Parts: sequence; structure tokens; C-alpha cells
Amino acid sequence: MLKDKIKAAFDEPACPTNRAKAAGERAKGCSKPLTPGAAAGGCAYDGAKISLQPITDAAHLVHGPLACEGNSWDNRGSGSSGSDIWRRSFTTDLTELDIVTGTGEKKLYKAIREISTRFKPAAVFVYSTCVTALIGDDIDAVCKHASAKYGLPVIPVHSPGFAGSKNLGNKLAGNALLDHVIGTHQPDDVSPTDVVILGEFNLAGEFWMVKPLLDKLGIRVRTCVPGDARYLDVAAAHTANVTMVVCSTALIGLARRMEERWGIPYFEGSFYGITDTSESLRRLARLLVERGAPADLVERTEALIAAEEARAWARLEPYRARLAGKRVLLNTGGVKSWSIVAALMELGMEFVGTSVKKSTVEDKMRVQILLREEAHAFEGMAPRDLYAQLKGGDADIMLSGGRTQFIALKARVPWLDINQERIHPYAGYDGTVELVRQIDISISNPVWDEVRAPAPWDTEGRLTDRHVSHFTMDDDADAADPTFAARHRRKFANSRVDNTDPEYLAHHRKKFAGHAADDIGDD
Amino acid sequence: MLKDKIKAAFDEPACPTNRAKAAGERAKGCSKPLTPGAAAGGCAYDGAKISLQPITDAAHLVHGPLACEGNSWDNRGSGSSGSDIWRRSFTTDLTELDIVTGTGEKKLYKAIREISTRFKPAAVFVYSTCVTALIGDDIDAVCKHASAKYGLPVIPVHSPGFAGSKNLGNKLAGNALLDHVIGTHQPDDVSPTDVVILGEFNLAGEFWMVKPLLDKLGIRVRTCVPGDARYLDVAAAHTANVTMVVCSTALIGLARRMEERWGIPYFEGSFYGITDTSESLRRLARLLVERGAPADLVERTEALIAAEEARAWARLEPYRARLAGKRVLLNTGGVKSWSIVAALMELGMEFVGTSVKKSTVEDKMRVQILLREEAHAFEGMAPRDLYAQLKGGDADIMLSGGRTQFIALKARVPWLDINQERIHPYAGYDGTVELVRQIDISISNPVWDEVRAPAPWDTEGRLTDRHVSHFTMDDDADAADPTFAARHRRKFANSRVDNTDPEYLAHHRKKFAGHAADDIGDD
Amino acid sequence: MTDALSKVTHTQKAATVNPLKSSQPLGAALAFLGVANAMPLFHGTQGCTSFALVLIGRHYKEVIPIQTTAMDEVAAILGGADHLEEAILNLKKRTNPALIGVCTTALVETRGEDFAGELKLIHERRGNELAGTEIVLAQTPDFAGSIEEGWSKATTAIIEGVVPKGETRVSPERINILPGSHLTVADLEAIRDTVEAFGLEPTILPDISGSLDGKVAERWIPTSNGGVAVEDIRTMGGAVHTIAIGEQMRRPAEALKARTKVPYTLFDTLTGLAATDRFVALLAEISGRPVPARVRRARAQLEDAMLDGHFHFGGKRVAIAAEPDLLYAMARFFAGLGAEVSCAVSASGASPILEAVPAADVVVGDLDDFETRAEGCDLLVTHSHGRQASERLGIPLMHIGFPIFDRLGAQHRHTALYEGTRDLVFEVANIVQAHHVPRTPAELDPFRDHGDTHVGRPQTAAH
Amino acid sequence: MTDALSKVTHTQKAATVNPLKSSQPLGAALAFLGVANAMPLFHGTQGCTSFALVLIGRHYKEVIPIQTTAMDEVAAILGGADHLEEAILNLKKRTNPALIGVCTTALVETRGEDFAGELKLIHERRGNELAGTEIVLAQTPDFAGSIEEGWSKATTAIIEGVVPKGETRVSPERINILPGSHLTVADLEAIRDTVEAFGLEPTILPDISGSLDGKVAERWIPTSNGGVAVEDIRTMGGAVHTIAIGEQMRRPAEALKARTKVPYTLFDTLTGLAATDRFVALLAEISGRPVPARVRRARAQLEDAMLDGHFHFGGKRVAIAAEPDLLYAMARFFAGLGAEVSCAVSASGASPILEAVPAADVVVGDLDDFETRAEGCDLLVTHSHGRQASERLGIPLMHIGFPIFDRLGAQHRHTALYEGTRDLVFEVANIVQAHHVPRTPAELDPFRDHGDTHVGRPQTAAH
Repeated sequence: MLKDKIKAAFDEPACPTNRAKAAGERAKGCSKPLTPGAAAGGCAYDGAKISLQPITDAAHLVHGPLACEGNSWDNRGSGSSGSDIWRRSFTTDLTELDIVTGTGEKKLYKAIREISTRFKPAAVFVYSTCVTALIGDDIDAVCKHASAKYGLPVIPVHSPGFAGSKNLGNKLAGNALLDHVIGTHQPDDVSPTDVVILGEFNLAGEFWMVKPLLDKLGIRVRTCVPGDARYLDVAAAHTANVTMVVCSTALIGLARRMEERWGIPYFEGSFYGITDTSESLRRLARLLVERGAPADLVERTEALIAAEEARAWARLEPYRARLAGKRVLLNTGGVKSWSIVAALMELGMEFVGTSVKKSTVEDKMRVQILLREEAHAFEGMAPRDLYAQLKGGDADIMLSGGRTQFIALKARVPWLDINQERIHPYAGYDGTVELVRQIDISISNPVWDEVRAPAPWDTEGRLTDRHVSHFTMDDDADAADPTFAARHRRKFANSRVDNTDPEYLAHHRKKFAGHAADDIGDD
Repeated sequence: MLKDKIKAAFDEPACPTNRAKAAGERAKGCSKPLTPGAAAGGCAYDGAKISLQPITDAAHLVHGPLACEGNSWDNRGSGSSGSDIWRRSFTTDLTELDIVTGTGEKKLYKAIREISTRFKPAAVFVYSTCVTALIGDDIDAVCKHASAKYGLPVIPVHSPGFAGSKNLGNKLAGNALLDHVIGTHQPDDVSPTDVVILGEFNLAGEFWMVKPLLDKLGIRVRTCVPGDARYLDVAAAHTANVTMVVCSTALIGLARRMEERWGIPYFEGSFYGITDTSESLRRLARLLVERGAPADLVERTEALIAAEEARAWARLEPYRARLAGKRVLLNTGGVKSWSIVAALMELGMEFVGTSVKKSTVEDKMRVQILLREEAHAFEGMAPRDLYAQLKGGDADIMLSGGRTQFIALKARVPWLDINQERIHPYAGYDGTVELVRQIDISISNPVWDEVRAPAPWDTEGRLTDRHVSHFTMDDDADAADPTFAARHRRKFANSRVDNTDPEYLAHHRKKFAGHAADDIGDD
Repeated sequence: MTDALSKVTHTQKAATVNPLKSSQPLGAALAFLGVANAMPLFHGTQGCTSFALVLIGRHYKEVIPIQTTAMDEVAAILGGADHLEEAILNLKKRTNPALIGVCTTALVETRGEDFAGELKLIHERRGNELAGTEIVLAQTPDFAGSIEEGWSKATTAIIEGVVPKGETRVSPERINILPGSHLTVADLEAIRDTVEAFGLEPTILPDISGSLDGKVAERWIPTSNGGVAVEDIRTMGGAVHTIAIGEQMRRPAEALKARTKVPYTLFDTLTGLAATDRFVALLAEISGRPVPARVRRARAQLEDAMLDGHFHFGGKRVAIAAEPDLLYAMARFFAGLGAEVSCAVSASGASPILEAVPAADVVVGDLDDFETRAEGCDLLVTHSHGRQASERLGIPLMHIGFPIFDRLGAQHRHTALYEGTRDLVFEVANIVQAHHVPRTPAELDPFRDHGDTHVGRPQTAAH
Repeated sequence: MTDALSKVTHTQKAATVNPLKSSQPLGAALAFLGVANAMPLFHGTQGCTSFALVLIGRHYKEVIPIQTTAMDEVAAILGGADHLEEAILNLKKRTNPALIGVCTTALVETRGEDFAGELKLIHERRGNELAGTEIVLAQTPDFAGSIEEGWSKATTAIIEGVVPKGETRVSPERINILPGSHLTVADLEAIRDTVEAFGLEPTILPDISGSLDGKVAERWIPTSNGGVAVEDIRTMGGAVHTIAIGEQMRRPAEALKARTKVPYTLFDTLTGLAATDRFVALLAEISGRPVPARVRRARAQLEDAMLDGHFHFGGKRVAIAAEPDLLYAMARFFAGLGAEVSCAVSASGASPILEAVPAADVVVGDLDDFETRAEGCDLLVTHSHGRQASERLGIPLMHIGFPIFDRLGAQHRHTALYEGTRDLVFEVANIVQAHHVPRTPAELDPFRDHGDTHVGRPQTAAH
């Protein structure tokens, strides 16, 4: 019985990523088997939650024991221009008693009531987890029931962690939107220039650097999922004319199925980097014109692109000399890889490696075209290997997420957060300048030289020779003329170097009783 | 020449406090000679600055070397409802060169220009100091000149520190107001219920607890000097009908001379304590009626007093049981003494001493009537003696200013700031409740018991006998039944007492080689 | 300070809103990380491990070694013994840890296997391969307890797995310290210094001050880098005495006593003047030495800090949310300086120490219960997740406990003994002073509100 | 970090607005308070003493022993020799100090008397009565210098007054430490610990860590309670080496060297990894011992703190106002972690160290110069008087230097060596994090301001 329930949870249509995969690879399926004792990374629940939680006016309720939500909430920097309900954490926090007595479903039902009464969310998303999947709680039934009873949408998301990886979780979230949300609201202001952005998280508010560009062109973002999204707008996503998919692995399956169901064409684009931002604007404009938008949209878009690109390049110019030739290790997956690689290569930076762990085959190909050497693209790296590469001095900076942050820092290599915890916005033209500026700030920080300089002693604390020569006797000319004016002379800057005469010290130390006085520096 | 200049600076009318002094005392004059090596307290400059600085829209410029202003600014908690110019510090910060080359006057003149241009104050008060008095800078001339040139009042205040005490400085400040400020502005809204409050500093904004009472009675405070005062209002003080002097030693001379010059009657009153607050309201009302205000003012005042007193007493009632019999040492001078003594005695508190250092003879008599034993009133106490008295346990709390704060704390005696640095407002009915509340908070803080308990060892760190008995073996019944339920029993609160068996320890210690193991507790 | 027992209530809600607690296996992992060259192993799915690892990393700003048995859907149904064995063998081969600390999670505990039996079988089959690596088991499902319980269980598991039964020759200078999970790296360093100042040799279990103190090594270390050595744990039976700190450590102290007869003293807190006096006096008694001048000087400094600082506590209302032992320690600290603990929320309800918290009520609940009850307080005291309540209520937040991810150096803050208490006094006083805003005429107007709440807050006796 | 000399400019204003500096005699008094059983004596009016005493008390939260010659109008004109003599005799009689430190003030210096001659006469006349009390003279008029100069002069005066001339038998384990006025009580404690960890015996002059560390005594002590003993000062000529910290200590180090031939090493700062490395290496060299594990561990912790903390410095603009040595130390600290010191204001202009401050310009000025130049910065760094600028500009304030009267425990903050630098990194990172406000759509709008200052602050390379 348990087994059936869990199997049912996996009864999802074929993983959409497969579409982009080479025929030979398709057979492998989505989830690679993990090695016990040598695995790392999130689970399907993690992926599902990430994909939906920034829908800001909804409550996100996790049905399971504490750890799933309790150890992971409030850790992402998506910006909201409205409600803060999404930042709160909701979980049924199942106890042993709940599990033993099988009262999980009842508790879930009650929890939905409490939340809808107290916080008045636009909707409630309910996430299943390993334990509630294992014990067979029927969250579909509870959600349906609660929705009817409390008069708000309650959406089940089937996301037990053991189902697979974070990537699979993204897809499960997309399924939930398709099955329960999109198409359930018909807005009264549909226009021919409505678009949907999928897979944009508005981290550090960065989509707010892009949206005004679209506004200026008269392109209306019906909804950006999930960043700064409101539930009703997501529910109306089916009325848009074009879908742009930003984070390809996250929600491309959803885009494909929206095309199937409502005939909305989609494309994969990126707002990272100048060229990709421009290209995305272009494609949006062209597709909209194809779908009935005024033809001058294409020209206006080109004019905007020309102006904004010129301005951005002018602002980037001062960095070129500072950053050309710097070697970057990009350790993040998905669409960011090729966008960021392209952007930074345009400034003359080099890539010593790029993770393509979450990338589609198409992504990988783009990266390989950019990098020209396949060796640079890796599927993922064990911490130990990553540390070795960084410690070896291969890279001037690593761009990655928080998970590998401390590996870079412990190797004393500059690191920049380009994932969910970061506080700087990197999208659009302004965001590209900000990214380059942050890279420059990081690389040029004098802290690296200071922490890389070895201590003037060995691992046992014995002074190394290198050190001893640092000390010289305090300047007697100085001592002879201690007046202010004399000390104020220009060579002062040198005389401040710490100065001690090793011979003098040695002389005194020889008088030490019972001390191995002459061993200094080599004992 | 120098000598003449300094003598001139002291050519002030007879100290007005003398009026209140007994005939025999009058001969002594204002400043008692200080004992080198055994003196404490501020100087005339300090007193003058304190008396005027809370005039909020004026710049207060100190003409002298750094210490006078640099070591003392931004240390008082007067509230301003308007400008913050008064909080800024201005000084000519004379250098050795300025003094040697005699360019002090020029620098002062230039400083006034800079300040008037940049900060646009309503006026500039210029304070002379020891050094500028000694070198004979003619600040009168500079102020006159600058005033004419820059078109704003520039008021010289003759306050070299060596002239005498803080009290003298208060009077010098009063002289400056009388000679240069009051009477220089004629307002167009003079009314028969205009009053002037002198010597109220609006510390912690406490006058804002009183002013609404006066507002409600239709009594208009033309100006409260110096707390939250604006320059033009001070300049119009001569148009008021009554002067109330709050801090008697500070500005009573000014009040007397305002009576002489403009016929404004004055009285000494206080807004500390319920009875005194009521009495002050009463006298204001009566004097105003005598000077032409509507006769019903007296009745309305009585009605307000009745209502407010009833309310205040009701709010004080819960404290009576907590505070009755508590012994207070009041170590501050002036009008506060008798007002606060009276207020707290009404709650059943006792006074073990009251400083009458800054009090007039009249003040002292009031205190003595209240206390009934002359021994309780002291002129001032050396830190060593104060410490001895507090350490001896004579008082449950000391009320004083920051200067003696640490004497009380080092003696481990509760202390409440009732001087300029305090952050709690104590004026009026509400302020009296606040004062009592703060006294209660202070006295009832469990910190006193904790810091008074001696360490369980002597001054050499050897355990005292008192201690050893504290430890008992961990309860074996407890150990035998280590289940949660057993541990949860009611006697848990006791079993948490630290428990170690000294015999067990002694047993083990006997095995120590080379340790005087049995000496524990008495070696 | 009240000696009456406080009322402990559990909120009766179906939805936990803004959790206060972290999971039990996370607490167990932290304890295992306090053993040198150790590797915690979560028996569950990859996600459980990932969340714990990332959260601990955000707090300590470190690479955190925790591994997973990587349970998948098949194993979840059919049983995870193979995954457990494979994980252990993999870890042994790749990292050769001195100790593998198995922490079970909700998933495997829901299925309910015989983990101890499985481990025994693994040992029987693979004893040779696993030589030199202790394997201990802490059963720590997420559906019960919080960090404290996990920490306590893991410490107990280490003792029961590593310390041999029976009495042994006592080294009179050796002393065991069993610190609760609420003590920081700096606290452990200070405890060690103080114990050593009496000529005693402490064995601290767990000792995260060695492993989670934030330092840069010169090579990659796949296991915990520092901590108490397994060989030292093995000889804890030879100590003259055990000092347990926090009610959570009664269980391991009892376990150690049961195995080795080493008696123990339990300190409910080491924060505060009186508590530290008792601790120091015990060390003086055990060692037979006088209290060193340095310790006495620290005491005098604390006294002074309490005197200078008490102004900023008296009359203040404080809201605290934490795990039981930390809640108790902080509530005692605040109450002892005259503040009123008007809101006390505990992350878990199992500890008897809750009854001793000096507050009228102790609520076992979440940060939403906290936020609701903290309105009108002067200070919030909880971990980083309290930031939302702080923003919404406009009340300053003092960061304590775990996780602290939006501040640096949490592990280097002193919170125990004389110095730690002194630093806490300063921290609170400085938060209060930093947030002092002078009152306006409107706030002080006596006619503003002619009720009892006259000047913004109640002025009648609140005692 | 720039190695070019910075441009030092003096503001040309007649009015000092919001003084940054405190007076020179106050600095001298602080130094004298670092001698055990000492009594600073201000030669001036009562008011000078009162202001200094109250201000020092507000910073250290202590009863501060400083006395006054209580000059009045007559003495101001006729000369103060009688007052000086009477004060000294009174102090001797009432408090029997080991040392009386006479600090002249502007008043008596303006009159210009022969103070040294007067003191000599007093000693000739009253030698018997004054036996057992050293009397030293620091000429510290308020119209020149600031705390640093006063501190430096007083230390020099102590050396010249107490340390006998001539070489003496050298004790190879003795070392002199001459700390600048910018080091805290905690810094001095840490320096002592570090020196002692090498088996060396430090004599610290002045040593306020003994006297101004905040502690409660059991009796009334009218003089400084703690500090370096006069007898220890007397034998400083027997040290193997002198370490002076801060350019301000060159004068006393030279004086000591001139009298006793003890060579010295001057450290311009002890804040920062590299500076501490040099200090520790010098101790290793002097002692011939290896660097203890504990010190090496502190180094590793600092490295980690720098790595974790540098994110909060890079690209930030910082405004610092302080006395020269502290300004230099803090500017080096911030610049070393990637911040730009875009405003540096010095309380006094006499120190050559100002040219080495890593900032384009160093302004010798006041807090109004600071406030004007700090606009647009991310962080203000100065003493408590900077609070007004902080309020008006809406920029957070990090408290350093003297006076700090609106925070507790300033003297217990570590600012030097590995641990102090680590704590400073944490403090800055935490202020930055506490004041982080997520950006709004309006702030991020690319069309908000189509100039170069696109997103609130310049985004083009500012380097």
C-alpha cells in the first residue's frame, strides 16, 4: 500500500529535459543513482519549494516532520514588491504521535484552516515530503477538501525528497502549476504584448532592473514565475502570447506543456550579460510581432538595445584593463553558465572551468562553443578536487553558490556568490555592470595577498629565515637628532619599518642561563 | 594691563544669592576659596554655558583653547522641539600661535562670521574663558562689531573659569541675558497670562510634561529659559506678567533684576513632586490674576490640580508598600532637594541625608523643616566620606548626578541619576510617578543581592568554609531511576542545586602525590 | 528572581509558523563534529543532509563534513541496511575517520528498522576493513526533539560506544566536561582555560572549540578538523569528576557515571556571577588550589559590568526564544539584572529545566508564537530567524543560539563564566543604548491618553 | 593599499565645530593613571580638572582620581607656585601616592612660569615630607596637541623622572612595552599574555589595564587602583628590548634609550595580520622560543575571519576620524580588507604617521569637517561625539577611540593582535549586515537616473 502511494507520486510524465537530450542519453532518465557516503546536493522537495516559494502572496505549507522546512527556510534573497507572506514558514511539523496515530492528514487540514484564517493568503501550496509520502497521506484529497471548505486555492505539490534531485523537484513544481494553477483565472485586460517569464527568481530584486526595459517597449509581463509573482497573475499565465524561459532546467517542461495546451510559443533566453539580454529582448519582440503585436516593436527594441548597450559598454570600459586575462572558475549550472561565460569573455576574462551539472545538452553545447575546449566544462566536482584545483592557483576567482563558498575561501581564492543568497543584482545591462564591478572588487581586494603570505614561522612555530632579515637596528641618525623636524623628513616612511638588531639580541641572549640562545630561527 | 582686564571681568553687581542669605553670611561673598589638591567641581564657564546652551536656535561659541569646550560638549539631555544648532559645539580652539601672536580677537571675529554664514543661528553667544580673559581679549568689542557687521545678535558672556564656581557662572549667564537679550524684542501677541520660567532645563524633555498643564489653563509660557528656548522668545521675556524661578541658585538674580527693571513679580517654585507642582500652578494662577488675568483662572487651576493629584496618587499607591521605609540619600543641590524630599516622604520614604550645597538659606530651611533633624543636611561630602557612608549601608538608594554615580556603584548601592545626563523625565505629576517608578526599579533590582554576596573565597582565593557545605553528592535515587518521568518530579528544582560530595573528592585527592590534599577550605 | 515553578504550556496549533527549532539529527551532527577526525552520517535521503550541512555552514562559516546514506525511493520501501553499510564502507575508504556518527532521520525511523542490529552485523562482516574507526549510533528522528536532544543523544552514544565499562585508575588531575549545545566555541575555550588555571586537565566532550572555531588549514581535511580525540574519550573513566553543563547533559553524565562510577555535578547554567562562583569553587575544591588572581580579577570586572549595566535592564521587558537550556540561561541572566522576561518560548518541551525559567509562562512553540507575544517588549532575544519578527515589530534583536547566519563571529562570543556574562551585559546595554530615542513632546503630554498607559507604556507598578 | 604618501591638509577655519580632539592634559592624566597608586594633578583652575575627570569617568565608568591646583583669579595673575606646592603637599598628606603627575594647562602655560624650577624648589624645601612620592612634570597646555601628545609627554616625563640614567645589568627575559593611548585595556591584557607566552616578562608603561579595567574594590582607593609599579619603572633600563606601539611612543622610547641604551622597535600599528606577524616574530626572536600553538591558532582564526569578513569591506566607503595613531591603524585595517577610506580626519596634525594613512587626503580638523566629507559613505568610524553626524547623515557609526560614553565596555574591546583584528572584522561585518536594506524596484530601475550614478551610488570603477 505504501509502495503504491510512492509509486503514484512518481507517476509523472516523462521528464521534459529529455526533449533536449541526445537520443542516446534519453534512456538514462532523470535521476542518477547516488553513492551512499559520497553524495551531495538537495532533494526533490528542495527543488519544488525553490521553484514556487517566491510566489509572494501565497502560503507555502510543508507537510512533514520538522527538518524539511525547519532547517531550510528564510534562506533566499528573492525580492517582493508586495506581500511578505511567502517569507514566513509553514509546516505541519509532524510529531512521533502524529505519525504513529496516523493523524497527519487531519493535522494538514487543520493547518490549512489556521493559515487561511490568520494570514489570508491568496492560495496555499502544500508540499509532501518523504515521511508523508511514505505513510501515504493523501494530500490531493486534503487539498481539494480544504479548498472547497475555505474558499481559496490549495495546491498539492508532490515532492518527497527521495523522489530524486532538486532538478526533478523543479519539474514537479511545474506540474503542480500546470495541473492546478495556470488557466484558472481569466484576466480582463489581456493584450497582444503580454508575456510570461519562467524560471526567474528576482534574486536581490534583479528582475526590477529588467522589467522597466520591457515596460518602456510596451511589453507587459503578465507574470514572472516565481520571482515577485502574485498568485492570480500566475493563474492567468495562459493568456500570454510568449513564454520566455530563463532558467532552462527549472521550468522548461512547463513552457513546453503551456505551448501544447494553449499554443503559447516559448524560447530559452537569459538576462545575464549584455549580448544575451539584448538577444532576449529581440526574441521577445519578434515573437510578439509574430503573434500580433505592432510591427514597430522590433525597431523600438533595436533602438533601446543600441542605446542601452552603448551605455553599458561605456561603463564597463574602465574594468577591461583591470580584468582582462583574469581566470574564472564558474561553478554553477544551467543557463547562467553560457550567459555569464559570454559576458565575461567579452571583457577579456578567461574561463578555467564551468560546471554544466544542471545544464541541458543545448546549454552544454553553447558553453563548449564558447570555450572551444571541452576540458573546461565539468559535470560537478568533489569538494576535495575543487579545493585542490583552487589551491593550485588555477583560478583568480570562483563564481558559485554558497555551498562551495568556503571551499574557495579556505583555498584563499576570491569568490563571488551568484546564487540564491547573494545580495547584489546581476540581471540586465545594469546588472552586468554590477557583476563586473563585484568581480573587480573581489579580485582587487588586498586581503588575498595578506592571507596568502605565509606566517614567518614553520608549522612548529620556529622562525623561518625569511623573517629574520626583516629586522634592522633602529636608525641611530634618527636617535641622534630626535627633534620633530628631523623625524618629519621624507624618509620617515621607511624608518617606520620595524627594526631590531638581531646581533644585539643575540648578544643579550648569550647571557641567558639555561636557554639555547643561539638556536633562534633554526631550532 | 592683564590684571585690569581680569578685574574688569569680575566687576559684576553683588551676587544676588546674597539676598536670600542670612545677614551674617552675606559678608562671605559668593566664592569660597578652594583648597589646592582637595577641590572638586566645575567653574564659572561651566555654569554660564549650562545656563544658556539649551537656547536651541542659538550658536554657543567658546572663545578659548580646546579643553573648555572640547572636553565638555554634548553631555546634557535637554530636549529641543526645534533647532539642533545648540547641540553643535563651537570654539575658537586657540592655538599657541594664536596666543603668542595675539590674534585671538581676530579669530573670534572670523569664527562668528563662519558660524553665522553656515549655520544661520538666531544669535551667537560668545563665552570668554580663563586664557582669553588672561590675555585680555575684548570680547565685548568683537561681539558688538560682529553683530553690526553680520546682522544678528552676538552676546558676550564673561565667564572665565577662574572667576569662581559654577553657581557664579549661572549668574554671569543671567547678567548676559539681562544686559544684551531680554527686552530687545517686542512681540505682537502679548497677553495677560504670559509667564516666564527661569532655570528649567527641559532635561529628558520633562518640561513637556508640565507645559500642557499650563496650556490647558490658558497660561502661555512666553519662554522657558533655557530649556527648549528660542532666542526671540527669550528676548521678549520682559513682556511677561510673572516669572517663576525653578532652579533657585541658577537664575534668581535675573528674576530679581527683571522685577526691578520691568516690574515683573517672581516667585520660586518647583515642578518636582505632586505638592510642589500643585503649589507652583496655584501661585502662577494667583499672581497672574493679580496682574490682570481672568479671575476664574484660580478656580480652573484648583480643578485641574484636584483631578491631576487624584490621578497621580492613584498611580503612586502601588509603590507605597514597596517603598515605605526605604532610606534615600539625596546628593544634589538647589530646589530639587526640598521638592524631592517632600515628594518621596509623602510615600513614606526616609531621608538619611540631603546635600544643600547649592541651596539658598531659604532652601536649607525648608529642607530642615521637612527633615526635622539638622544633621541630615550636609554641605557636600568628600568622595571618601560618601563612599564610607554608602558602604556602611546607611542608604537604600542615592539620588544624585553623574559625578558621584560611581561612588554609589562601587559601594554597591542603588543610584538614580537626577541630573543632566539622565534619560527619564521627572517633572510634573507624571514625572513624579516616573521618578517613583524608577526608584522602585532601581531598588528592587536583584543585582544588588548578587553583587553584595561575597565570593566563596577569601582575598587570597582560598575557599571559605561557608562554601564547602554547598556541595552534596548527586542524588543516587536520581541516578537509580534515570527515566525522564523520575527526573521530572517536583523536587527537581532542588536536585538542580550543584552537588558534589566533598568526601568523595577528598578520597581521591588523598591519592594525589605531592598535593596538600586535605587542606581544602582552610589553607 | 522567582523561585516558583513557571507554567509550561504547549501551543495547540496544527501549523508551525516560522519554526524556532532545528532538527534533532542536526544537533547530533554538531556533537559528533566535536570529536576529532569524525564524520557524521545521516541515515536518510540526500536532502536531509544537505539542509543540515548548509545550515550549519551558514552559522559557522565553514565547510561542514556530513555524509548521507542517500536513501532513495526503493530503499525507503525495502529498507536501508545496504545503504548504511555502503555509506560506512565508502566513508572509511575515502576519509578514514576516527569516528562515524550515525544519525537516523525521520524517514528511516518512520519505517522503523533495527539500526543497532544492522550496525552490529556490518561490524561482524566488515570488522577488519573498519578497524580504527568507531561507529556509534544516535537515533534522532526529526519528528521529535530539537538540537539539544540530538546533541545529548549523540554525546551519550559516544560515551556508550567508546568509553569502556568498569572503574579504572583515577588520575586526580583529570576532569570531564560535558558542555551543552548552547555553549559557544569561545565558552569552551574559556572553560578549558579556567579548568587549567587550577592545574586540572579537562576532557571536553563534545569539543567543538577545536573543530568549529573558524580557522584556515593548509590542506583539505575531509573530516572534522580538531575536537576531542577518541583516545581521550576512551579514558574518561579515569577522571576524578565530571562537570555537566545544562540539563540536556544529565543523560550523558548519567551514562558515564553508570559505566565508570565517575560522579558528576550538573550546572544548570554557567552564565551569571553566582553560577560561575559555584563552578570556580568546585574547581578549587577538586584541585585543592586557591582561585587564581586572574579569575578573581575577572569576577571583579563582571561585578563592575553588572553595576554599570543594570540601568539598561531594570524595567525592561524582554522576549526570549531558544532551546530549553539556553532559554533558561538567558532568562536567568536577564531576570538577574532586573529585566522582566515577559515572553519565553522554548523550541522543545521535553526539558524539566523549563519549569525553572524565571517567567510567568513558558510557551513551547514557534517564532510566530514569539512574535505574537513579544509585542510591546523592549528587546527580542533569539536566533537569526527572529529577524522577521524584529522588522515587523520594530523591536531590536539580540542574536543568540542557532542558527546565526546574518552576523559573523557568533561562535567567538563569550556567553559563560565571568567574562562571558560581562560581555553579555555589555551587549545588551549597547543594544538598548543604540536604540534609545529621546521622547517627543507628544509622547510626554500628560493629556495624551488619560488612561493608565500614560506615557507610552504602563507606568504603574508592573511587579 | 597605497604606499604613496597621503596629502595632509589643515582646515583653515576660525571656528572649530564639534571638536574631534580632547585636551592634551587629559591625555597626560590617562597616562599617569597607568601607574600604580598615582595621582594626576592639573595645574590650572578647578574647571579644567572637572571636565577631564567627568569625561574620563563617562568613558571608563569609573571614579577617576585627578586633582587640581585650583588656580583662582589672583593666582592667575600673580603666579601659581604656591597653589602647586599646597596641592602637592595636600595630596601627599591625604592620599600618599607613589607618583604625582603634574599636567600643566593652558592657563598657567599662557602665563608661562618655570614649573620645573618650582617643582625643584618644592622638593628642596619639602623633600622629607614628600619622600616616597615621585613627582613628575608634563607640560601639556590645552592650546596644543591632543590626547596622544599628552600621553606621550607624560610617559616621557615618567621615564625621565623615574628611570635612572646609565646602563644596568640586563635581565634577558625582561621587555618594555610602551603602548600608545589608542590601545584598550583588553589590548594591553592581550599584549601581556602574548609576551608572557614567550617566557618574557613585560613592563608596560603606561599600563591602564591594571587601573582602568573596570572592577569593584572592597575599599575606597583615592589614587589609581592598579597599573605599573614605580619600582618596575625604575628598573626598565634592565630590559633586553623596548617595544613601542604607535608613532606617539617614539618620544618616550627615544628617551628611554637615551638614558639606558635599551634599543627599541617601533610598531606603527599592532592591528592587522601582517603587523601582528611582525610583533610575534620579534618576540620569538627576542626569546629564542618558537611561537606557541595558541598564538598560531589565533592567527588561523584571524585569517578565517578576514576571508569570511572581507565581503563586507570590499567596495565600501568609510569615513574615519581619530587621533593620528588610531586613525592610521583603523585606515590600514579598513584599506587592508578592501574598503576605501574616502574620508580621514585627524584630531591633530603633528604626527608624521599621517602621511602614511592610506587615504588620498588626510584632513586635520573637527567632526564638522568629518560630517561634511562623510556624506555618501557607508560607515562612520569615530568616537561617541560622532553620533550627531551619524543621526544627521543616516549612516551607521562604529565607535572607536575616546570618548565613548554612550556604549559600555569600550575598554574591553580587543583591537590589536590577531584576536583584536578578528573582533574588529566581526564588528564591521555585523554593522554592515545590520544596516543592509534590500533595494527597492525604484532604486534598481535602469531609467531612474540615466547618468553615471545609476543605482544609488557610482557603479563605474572608483579605483
